Amino acid sequence: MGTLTGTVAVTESVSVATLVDWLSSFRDAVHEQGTYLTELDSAIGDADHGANLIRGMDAVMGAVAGEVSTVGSAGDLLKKVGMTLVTSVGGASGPLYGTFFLRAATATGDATSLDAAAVLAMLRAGLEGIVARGKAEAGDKTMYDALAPGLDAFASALESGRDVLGAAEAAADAAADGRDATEPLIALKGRASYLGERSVGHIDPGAASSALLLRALADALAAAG
Amino acid sequence: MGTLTGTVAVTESVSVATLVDWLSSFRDAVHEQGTYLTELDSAIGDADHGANLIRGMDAVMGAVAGEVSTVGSAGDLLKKVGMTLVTSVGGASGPLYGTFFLRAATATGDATSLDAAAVLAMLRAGLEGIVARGKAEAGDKTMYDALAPGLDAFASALESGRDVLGAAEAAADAAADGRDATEPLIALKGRASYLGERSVGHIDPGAASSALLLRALADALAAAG
Amino acid sequence: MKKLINKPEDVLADALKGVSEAHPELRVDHQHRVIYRAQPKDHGKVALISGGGSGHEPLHGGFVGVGMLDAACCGEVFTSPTPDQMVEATTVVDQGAGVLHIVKNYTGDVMNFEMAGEMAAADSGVRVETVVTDDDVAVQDSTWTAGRRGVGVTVLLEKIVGAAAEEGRDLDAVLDLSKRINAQGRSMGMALTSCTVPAAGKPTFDLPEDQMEMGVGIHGEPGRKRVPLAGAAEIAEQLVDPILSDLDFQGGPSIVMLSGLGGTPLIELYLLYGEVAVLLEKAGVQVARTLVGDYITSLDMAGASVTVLKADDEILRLWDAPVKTAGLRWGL
Amino acid sequence: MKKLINKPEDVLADALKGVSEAHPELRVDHQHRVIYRAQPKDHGKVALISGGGSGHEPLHGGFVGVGMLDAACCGEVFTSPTPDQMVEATTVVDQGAGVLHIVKNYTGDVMNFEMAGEMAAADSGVRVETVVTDDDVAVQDSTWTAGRRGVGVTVLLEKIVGAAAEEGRDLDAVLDLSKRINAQGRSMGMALTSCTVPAAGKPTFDLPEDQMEMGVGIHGEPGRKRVPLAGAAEIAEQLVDPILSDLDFQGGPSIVMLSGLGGTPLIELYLLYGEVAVLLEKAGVQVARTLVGDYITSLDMAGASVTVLKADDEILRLWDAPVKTAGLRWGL
Ligand SMILES: Nc1ncnc2c1ncn2[C@@H]1O[C@H](COP(=O)(O)OP(=O)(O)O)[C@@H](O)[C@H]1O
Ligand SMILES: Nc1ncnc2c1ncn2[C@@H]1O[C@H](COP(=O)(O)OP(=O)(O)O)[C@@H](O)[C@H]1O
Ligand SMILES: [Mg+2]
Ligand SMILES: [Mg+2]
Ligand SMILES: [Mg+2]
Ligand SMILES: [Mg+2]
Repeated sequence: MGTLTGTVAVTESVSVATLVDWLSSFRDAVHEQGTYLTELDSAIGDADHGANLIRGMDAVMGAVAGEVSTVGSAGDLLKKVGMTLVTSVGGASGPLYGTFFLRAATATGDATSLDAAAVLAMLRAGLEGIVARGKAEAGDKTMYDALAPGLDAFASALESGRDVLGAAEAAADAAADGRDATEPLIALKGRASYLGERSVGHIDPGAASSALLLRALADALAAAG
Repeated sequence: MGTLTGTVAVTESVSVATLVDWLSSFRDAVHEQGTYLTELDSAIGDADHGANLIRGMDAVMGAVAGEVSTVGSAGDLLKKVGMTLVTSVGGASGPLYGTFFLRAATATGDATSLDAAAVLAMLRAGLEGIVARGKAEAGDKTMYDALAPGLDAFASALESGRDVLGAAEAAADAAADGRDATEPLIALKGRASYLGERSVGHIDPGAASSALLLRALADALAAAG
Repeated sequence: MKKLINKPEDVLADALKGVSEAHPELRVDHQHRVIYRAQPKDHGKVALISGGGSGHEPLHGGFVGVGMLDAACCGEVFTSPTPDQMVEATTVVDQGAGVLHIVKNYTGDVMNFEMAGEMAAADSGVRVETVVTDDDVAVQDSTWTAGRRGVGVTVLLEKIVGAAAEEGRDLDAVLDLSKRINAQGRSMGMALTSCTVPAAGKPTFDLPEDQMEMGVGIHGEPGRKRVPLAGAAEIAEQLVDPILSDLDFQGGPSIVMLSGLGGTPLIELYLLYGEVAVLLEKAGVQVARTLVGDYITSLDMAGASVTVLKADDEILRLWDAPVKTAGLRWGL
Repeated sequence: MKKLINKPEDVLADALKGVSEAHPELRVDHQHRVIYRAQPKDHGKVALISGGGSGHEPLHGGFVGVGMLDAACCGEVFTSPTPDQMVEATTVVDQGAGVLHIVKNYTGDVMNFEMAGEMAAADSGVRVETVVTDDDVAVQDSTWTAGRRGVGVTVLLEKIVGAAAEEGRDLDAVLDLSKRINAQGRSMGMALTSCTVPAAGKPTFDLPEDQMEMGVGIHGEPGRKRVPLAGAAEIAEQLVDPILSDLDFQGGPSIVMLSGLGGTPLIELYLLYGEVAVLLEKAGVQVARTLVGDYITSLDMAGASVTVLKADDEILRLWDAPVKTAGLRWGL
């Protein structure tokens, strides 16, 4: 799924229902890639990243199921997602992804549809939350190293005139590159940091799941057409 | 090493030094076959028969080393062997082989050389000790099933006019047959009995070591010429 | 073989060094390989000694102390100790009231303790009585065989009878009680993996990923049968059913022990105990006391055993009496 | 994967059922997955809660009881519990004197407890202080990284600080003491095998027969380096040397713990402890108290860790104070 530069379909705005599709698509992705995520975590962590996200996203979809109609705003939805992740995942990824969505919720507030700039603002607030919680910097070999280039690509794509779908696809691609670029790094944060030099040569599991998160956004936007 | 019927060398009497050679030859045999004995014991027991006999026979040879001159009688020697086995082996084989030699000692008393009949009496007393201690009967799948046919063959050989070496060789052969014949049996005594039907299809480790004991006697007698 | 050992032949001697370093309240006779209380019990009280092959820790050395054993004789791994060890221990612990030998029913253990009893009586005149435990329902009992193995009930017996001895009961009373405890207890064990005997250097048996051994003892021997690997609920049934069909535990309190075999972590033992408790409750067994943990083990074998002991108020009182050992400790 | 479990996703819930069945002296809140003392401590005393991923048993649930913790929050296997669990536990155990959170230094644990602290303060006004243990010398400390892991010293801290809280010291004093204990303790661990996380279904890493991992934590992660398999004497050196070169233990008593990682039997732990004791003695460390056994584990991993805590008369007194938990028990 490369970028679709030059596509004619222009996504104008993102509804709450599309955000739900995003979450649902991310849930499917962590189910599909769960074993892979856990394998990555086996190499440099504690072999639970897949199980953690499956448990979390199942809880999230359970919590938002049938509530799309009653969830008025994007902020309400994302807050529920954040709280559910915080209270169901645990480990490092629970508070980090949880804070991502809690901050994203604050950014979107009571909007019920988001334009491209609002989507970028939402993602940025989320990433800031992760940084506030986990203090990761670029090159620490964490989810930050997929998300940060992803969001930069999102912003550049918008600046160069692409629509929100195009931006999300650029973001997903850049996050995938960022994920791959974690392979040669020495981990400085999280559990993998205990391995020191031995963390070199392995992709960071959180970077891999974050790349899935941005790919899921692009998929949901594409489906929303 | 088949039977040597018709050989000209006739062994007349067995000295205490030859008994020491017997023990030494048995020690060598359990070292050589220790892994095999333990493997047999792994299948239907607790994987220690080889280690038990190596520990015991090393202790025995340590105890009798250099004492051949000072050990006056066969009884003194065999008593020392029995006590050493009893106090160094443990498990089932310790008291059984220990009692074998203690009773053998009583049978030989203060003799310093044994004729063929005395050797048979010594072995029989030993076997009776094993039975008194362990209550095994024929077909229980124990060392009895190698020793008993071995001693019967020893007696028959003497009756049919063979010398002590010939008798010992017949005994060793019969014990080896007895050992092999334990394979199809269901164990009724010792640790293997806990396996019930599952003990079928395996040679009893104690029968295997007993066959070595009688073979070692034949070897020592052959060397003594 | 991957073990925290030096040379296989030194395992016992080396482990005893660690025991004496870790437990100033114990005295280890390294020559005879006997573990004693550093502070012997009072004169006039019956003393208890037990012993057996090593590799079942904390049994028996971990149960030496006030309210339980006076001495434990340590054999080589899975090999009964030798009579001279028991004779020495018997002589040392006797406080003039006689000594109870607690023996697990294995041919080797029984014969070595038997010889020790004969020798102790002849040498020192100490009065020795012996109880042989044989609580393993996996093995069919018969006068033609070696009989049932002694397993988990040995732990409970050492605790309860130890309390009775500490109270000052005489040797006859202590012997009677110990026979009663043995008669009222039943055990059943299972293994997920083999163990590895150090001197053998490799697993005693191979067990495929999808199979388990039901009815194992504590010497790494294969069990009565090899069956398909099952979940904890199903395993609990396979352990509890043969126990309950062998003895009626209705109409009084019971003491239940779920012991790991050495290689199974505590979280799994608690999980299995949850399933065992459900089954016992369903069957109307009234569980008054519970032990979950590694109490009678088989080196690094993964698996567990269940022991149920039919108790009464008297037995519960002795169970609750103070005990201060490395492996069991309360009330002191 | 061979384990005594039902479904991998139910391991924690099922194990907690077993804990509540086995321990009437504990109260398990199955919804929040918190283990409490059935009988709360007196009003006016500081309460202690700890928690972390499961798979380290007896840590932490096995240390709930008089003289140690008031509650343990149980996360999924190797996954820190969630803040709502800690908030609930904090509210329940507070006796008006505030609550100490004992947290092992892992990014996940620290963040979840941090969120819990924020929430508890906002919601209920309970005063919460936090000590983060980070005693693992295998990991180089640095302001740029997650820092050292919290391992064995956590057990000793929960015991000693639990005694101080039981004595009625206030939250500031309890917090001070806990920081001092952490600062004075060092640990180092090694593994002979990987463990298997139930949800992963296979060993976290492969380790050849002739290799071992030095400097592992308690989450089945590979260690700092893979080195050739060695004998116990050599392993003891590789564990003790980095501890002694990181902190000076001269000139006072020390408390030493040798903990198994879950799959190593007690006989090997004692054997290794014998070697450790020799090295400590040679180095002039005065070992005043010793613990050998499974106290902080990593599921079914084979291996062990050594913890040395620099003590003093006061700390020894608190160490010896009564404790009554499933995992540690004396003086009561
Ligand atoms: N301080 C941090 N900042 C950002 N991300 C982090 C940090 N620490 C860990 N992570 C991410 O969390 C991932 C691990 O998540 P997970 O396995 O679910 O939790 P745990 O490490 O507690 O087992 C890592 O791969 C990394 O991307
Ligand atoms: N009651 C008995 N009578 C005779 N021999 C026996 C008896 N019980 C066991 N044995 C023998 O002992 C052997 C096992 O010895 P060993 O492995 O050294 O002792 P253990 O069974 O205590 O581990 C068995 O193979 C069997 O031949
Ligand atoms: Mg992880
Ligand atoms: Mg054997
Ligand atoms: Mg044996
Ligand atoms: Mg984790």
